[in-house]
Amino acid sequence: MNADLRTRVGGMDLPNPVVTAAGCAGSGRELSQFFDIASIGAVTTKSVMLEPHAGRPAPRMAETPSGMLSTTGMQGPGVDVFLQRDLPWLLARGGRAIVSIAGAGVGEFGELARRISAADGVSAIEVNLSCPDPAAPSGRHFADDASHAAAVVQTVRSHARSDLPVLAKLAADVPDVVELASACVEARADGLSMINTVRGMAVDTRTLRPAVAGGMGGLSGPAIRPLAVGCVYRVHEALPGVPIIGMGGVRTGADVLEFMAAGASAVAVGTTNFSDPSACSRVLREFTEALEARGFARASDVVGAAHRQGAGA
Amino acid sequence: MNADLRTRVGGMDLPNPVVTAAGCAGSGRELSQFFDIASIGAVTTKSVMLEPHAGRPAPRMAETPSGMLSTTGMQGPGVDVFLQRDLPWLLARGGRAIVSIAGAGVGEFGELARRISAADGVSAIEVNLSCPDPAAPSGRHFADDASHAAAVVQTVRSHARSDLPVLAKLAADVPDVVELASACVEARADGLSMINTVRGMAVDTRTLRPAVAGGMGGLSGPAIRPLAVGCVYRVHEALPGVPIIGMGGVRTGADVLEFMAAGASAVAVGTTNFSDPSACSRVLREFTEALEARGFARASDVVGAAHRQGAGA
Amino acid sequence: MSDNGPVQVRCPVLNVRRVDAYYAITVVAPGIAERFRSGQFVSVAVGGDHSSTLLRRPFAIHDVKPDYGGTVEFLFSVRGTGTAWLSERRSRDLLDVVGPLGRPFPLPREPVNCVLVGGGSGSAPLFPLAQSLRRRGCRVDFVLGGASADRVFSAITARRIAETAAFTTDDGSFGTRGRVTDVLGRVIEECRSDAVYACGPMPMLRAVTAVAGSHGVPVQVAVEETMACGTGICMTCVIPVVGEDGITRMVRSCVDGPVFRGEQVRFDDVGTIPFDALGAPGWKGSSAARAAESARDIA
Amino acid sequence: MSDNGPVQVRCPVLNVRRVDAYYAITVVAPGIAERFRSGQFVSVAVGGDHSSTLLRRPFAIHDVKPDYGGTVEFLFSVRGTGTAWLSERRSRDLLDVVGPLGRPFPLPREPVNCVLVGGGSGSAPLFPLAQSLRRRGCRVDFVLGGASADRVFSAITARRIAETAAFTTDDGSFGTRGRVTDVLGRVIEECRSDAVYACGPMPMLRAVTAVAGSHGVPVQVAVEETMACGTGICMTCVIPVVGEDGITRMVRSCVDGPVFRGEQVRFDDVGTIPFDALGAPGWKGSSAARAAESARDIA
Ligand SMILES: Cc1cc2nc3c(=O)[nH]c(=O)nc-3n(C[C@H](O)[C@H](O)[C@H](O)COP(=O)(O)OP(=O)(O)OC[C@H]3O[C@@H](n4cnc5c(N)ncnc54)[C@H](O)[C@@H]3O)c2cc1C
Ligand SMILES: Cc1cc2nc3c(=O)[nH]c(=O)nc-3n(C[C@H](O)[C@H](O)[C@H](O)COP(=O)(O)OP(=O)(O)OC[C@H]3O[C@@H](n4cnc5c(N)ncnc54)[C@H](O)[C@@H]3O)c2cc1C
Ligand SMILES: Cc1cc2nc3c(=O)[nH]c(=O)nc-3n(C[C@H](O)[C@H](O)[C@H](O)COP(=O)(O)O)c2cc1C
Ligand SMILES: Cc1cc2nc3c(=O)[nH]c(=O)nc-3n(C[C@H](O)[C@H](O)[C@H](O)COP(=O)(O)O)c2cc1C
Ligand code: FES
Ligand code: FES
Repeated sequence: MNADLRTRVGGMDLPNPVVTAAGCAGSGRELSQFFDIASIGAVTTKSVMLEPHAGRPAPRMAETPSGMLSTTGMQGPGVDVFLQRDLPWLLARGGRAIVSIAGAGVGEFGELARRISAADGVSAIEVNLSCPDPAAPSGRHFADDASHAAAVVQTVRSHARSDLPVLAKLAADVPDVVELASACVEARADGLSMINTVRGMAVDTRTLRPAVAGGMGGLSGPAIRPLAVGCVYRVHEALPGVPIIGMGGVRTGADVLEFMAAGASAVAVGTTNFSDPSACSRVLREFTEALEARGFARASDVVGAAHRQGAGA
Repeated sequence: MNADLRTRVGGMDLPNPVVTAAGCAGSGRELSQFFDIASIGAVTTKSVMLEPHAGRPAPRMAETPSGMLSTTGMQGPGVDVFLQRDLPWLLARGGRAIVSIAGAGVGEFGELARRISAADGVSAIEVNLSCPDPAAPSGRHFADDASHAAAVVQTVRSHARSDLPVLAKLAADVPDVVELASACVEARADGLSMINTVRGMAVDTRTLRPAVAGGMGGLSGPAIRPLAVGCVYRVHEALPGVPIIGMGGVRTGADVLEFMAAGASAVAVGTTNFSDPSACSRVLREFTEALEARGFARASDVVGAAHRQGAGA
Repeated sequence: MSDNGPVQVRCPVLNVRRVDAYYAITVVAPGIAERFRSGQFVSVAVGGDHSSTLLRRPFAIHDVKPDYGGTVEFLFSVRGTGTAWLSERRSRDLLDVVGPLGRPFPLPREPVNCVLVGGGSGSAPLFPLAQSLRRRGCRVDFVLGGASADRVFSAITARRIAETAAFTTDDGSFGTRGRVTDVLGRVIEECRSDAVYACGPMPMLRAVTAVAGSHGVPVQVAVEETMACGTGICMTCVIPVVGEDGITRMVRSCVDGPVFRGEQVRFDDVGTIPFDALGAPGWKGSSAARAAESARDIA
Repeated sequence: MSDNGPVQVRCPVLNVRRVDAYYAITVVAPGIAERFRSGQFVSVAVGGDHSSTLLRRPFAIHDVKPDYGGTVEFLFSVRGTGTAWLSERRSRDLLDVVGPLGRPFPLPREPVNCVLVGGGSGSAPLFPLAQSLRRRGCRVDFVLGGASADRVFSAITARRIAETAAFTTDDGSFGTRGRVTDVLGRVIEECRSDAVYACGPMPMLRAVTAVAGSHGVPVQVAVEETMACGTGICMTCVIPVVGEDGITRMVRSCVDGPVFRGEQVRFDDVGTIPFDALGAPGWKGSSAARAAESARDIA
């Protein structure tokens, strides 16, 4: 039996639910050395800013149990280079592009949405709400305040081409992820991506100094999967009609199944791309096998399965 | 060289910084089959409630990458049995007891503090703020609202014997852990314990049902260590004078060093007691060796080391 | 620290044998062997020091021998990550093992007739039990079941040490097609059994308890609940059990069990908190009951 | 997918040798061997499928041979969890290896005199480089250093394949007591070196670059930054490097390196974002510079 793998996220049709997570696959070029980038659902590109950004000082990463801490600080060449170099490369290979954007302020988000909308062939815009919020105390992100996050989403929505789906990328370490999700949906997000990295820290026990420069970093990898699945589950329960791209520690096809059962319509592979450059194609294969072994005719039949048969929350 | 291992937490003097985490060592009786319970800094007892509680339905646990999800729901025999059976056992063996309390409401916390204060030989009270808050929407804990948490701490402080240190046990998945910590200190907590388990979920990919009954569980183990170290670091930075018991995924002596460098004065072993029943004594030995290998004369010299030499946050 | 409690040891693997669909590992662990009584189990750390798999795996002790100061054997089938890892161990590898854990099977004082009922890997603890019973002059009969022939543990040994041995498989590939309870009533009758001992999955234990009950024979069951610690500190392995005093408590299957009197396990309520369990939501024990409770707990 | 890019292979270990304080592992990996050019590295998954240790470990390729279709050897000393695990591998175990990764050493067109400077494990990539250079008729001299005698990698091979080989150790247990840069100037003079190649820790590369500079000799350095991916997607391995156009960029040492021209690496600013780096806080490139940037990036 050949399962139908197609999925739909906020008006975006994907051939299958396996996508890459923003910042964990560049724009697909490097990973395309290991598998056909057009074969997966989509590539979510690294969050692009208006201007070039040099990012944070090194050391930028530390390994932690079943995870890693990182702090790259949105290093990138800026939207011009992205639109001239990276996006055309990806589209020319037949890849689908979810373009992640990161603004230094609400206004920049609008400008980015406008610029991305002017380009052809983009599948969706993903709004990275884990960016420093200039209107909040230092260290806070837009996502930390549902109303600030909603303002960003609203701005993006109003500047983006009306047929371009806008996804809001949520974080788990916020006061209330369901409230954040609801605020973004009210601001007319077409879908939600969750979760971003979780703020954490490690101390290098050789030097007794913080292991990544600046102290705090973002935790990713399988360690955070239960947090991510919990967020997807709770948000899907509260907003069952809103499509979700689930992510956080996906390593195998079974993990894709787990996220979809919790309520995701598509699932992103992030940190695992670092440790296993052909992960996306492997995960897609494993997922397909797992789906068929369980007798599902359609991937979409799994979405939200963990909520059925009367599960409480 | 023999390092001086003594440490002081909110007026409580401990022979060394290795303690057990609440709910992860019973009252010391079971673990005492594997090591001398008086040899470690203290035993934090399982959170005791006023009445007997049967806890949550099974399945109560699931393994996750470098962690576990659990949901025991404060099962226990109630404070009477605790005071008549468990506490005397521990004290008779020369153990130091940090008694964790969990109230069904603010009033119960006060009553528990009064009852514990009437017992002899207790070293400190730890206030478990990750209990369902009856004054908040379902699923929320006292810790989710700094003012509710502070009210609990204040009540405990005013009902507890004045010479008995009161520690507030904080969670990481709250709107702002520094704000929560400050509120508890203002409510006259003598010290802070952090972190409790982090809310998360897993789906059993065989059944596609939530892996623990009720869906959400508490994530513990090495997976959450970066979250815990981050909380300790940030709270110590904001409130350098407030003693902290750090915990979350401690597995080795090096992990104790990590927490102390981040700002903890003592460090608790939780989930690792499940996988390694002699962990506390091993961790204490490894920590002592690591301390001496680095030439520290006193354990207390490590406290906050990661903040010195100009580390940012 | 204590002389009859469990110990934690890093012990060398003596050998790993493959038998049908399961594996038998023997480790050198004198401290565990000398303390062992049948029905007890070990818990084994899996995956090595840097494994993402934190929790120990519990296995019933299948055999202890005096060789090398004392060896302990357990049987298992590969189920997930932990058992897959264990199946790859080789002689001389070290395993971190804690044991013996749990309450053993109570043994009859008189030389009575006992039928031992095992499902799948649940057969494992019945073999040392059979030997203890026979040493006391008891008659031992076996009823072992499994999904298929290769899932019936130690059938040959069962035939050797028991008076009779009946086998069932779900697919009929060995013995009678069906479940252990399809033949248990007959065995109890034919062997004039005075007691039943059973180990296996919860639904089997429930059915065995029902059959034993209908024949008026007492039954001891050993449960296989998921366990995070195995030592009694995590409270994740609880099941509802009725005490001598008629009060239902959520008890730890690792230290208060794994062996229980079948009639006392509230099989229908496993996976729930029965409304009348001590401390259940809304539960209000009489002050007398509560006084009894604390007296009992202290005793 | 691509013919000269890296490949990911599960390859059998041919052998693991112990040499002084380090290990040499040879794997059968034709796809990597055939693509390899000196200076490139492999990244190796450690700890097995259920390890809590997610990230690959990068190792310079020390040797490739045509045996078994193509073998690849790398050397390492045990440093932490990953290398400890690797040191326990045995023949026939499978390793998940990605490679060859990174920009190779550029080779001179003319048969010039080259001095190859290695510190500790940084010596490893210099051996295949030496062979390539000699095939082009270059003279090769070695300067190898380490903390102690057993930390100087492959001293004997160095003696065999080079015109001269000088050694330094911090503790004086082998060769000259001191650092490679204490002898490098003399070697450059005596051997009339035209080019320096260096690999090792950042402070050493900085000192080597300074010595080479003071002798007016160009230097290629291979850096060993911590790397999460090794393939260019994570942006955790960046160092500040000055481009041909005079603009400093934070470049990825895994794909834009690990080999750089020494003079272009801003050693003093490693671990920082220099204020004049492209995109640094407050940085405002002229619109001309930015136009150049996008043109360059597209090219
Ligand atoms: C007291 C006791 C005695 C047991 N004796 C035996 C025995 O003699 N032979 C044997 O083959 N098996 C026995 N089991 C079951 C055995 O523990 C599981 O097969 C084993 O834990 C599976 O581990 P895994 O990593 O391969 O499976 P996974 O599914 O990867 O394990 C995930 C988690 O679930 C738990 N788990 C999975 N299956 C079971 C199960 N059936 N029972 C309890 N926990 C489970 C694991 O311990 C682990 O925590 C016993 C269980 C208990 C509680
Ligand atoms: C391009 C390149 C080539 C290298 N070639 C060699 C070689 O040929 N031989 C050799 O012995 N070593 C080499 N190294 C260093 C080698 O990668 C580390 O020794 C190894 O990663 C340590 O892993 P561990 O798990 O034992 O240490 P841990 O300290 O447990 O590792 C923790 C983390 O830090 C990273 N890390 C630790 N030390 C280093 C280091 N010195 N450089 C980079 N990352 C590090 C690890 O990769 C891992 O992500 C090279 C490094 C790079 C970047
Ligand atoms: C090195 C690194 C860089 C990242 N960059 C971005 C980014 O630019 N934009 C974004 O929205 N998320 C970014 N993320 C977060 C991931 O997209 C993803 O949400 C998170 O890592 C959880 O998934 P994982 O555990 O599979 O990695 C980054 C994560 C890592 C580890
Ligand atoms: C099974 C279990 C039960 C727990 N019970 C309590 C409790 O009763 N009171 C409490 O304050 N914390 C409780 N905790 C939280 C631990 O004390 C600790 O804060 C947390 O598990 C993080 O530490 P760890 O990763 O070392 O386990 C419990 C944790 C677990 C896993
Ligand atoms: S398994 Fe922990 S109490 Fe039973
Ligand atoms: S290591 Fe990931 S970009 Fe270089």
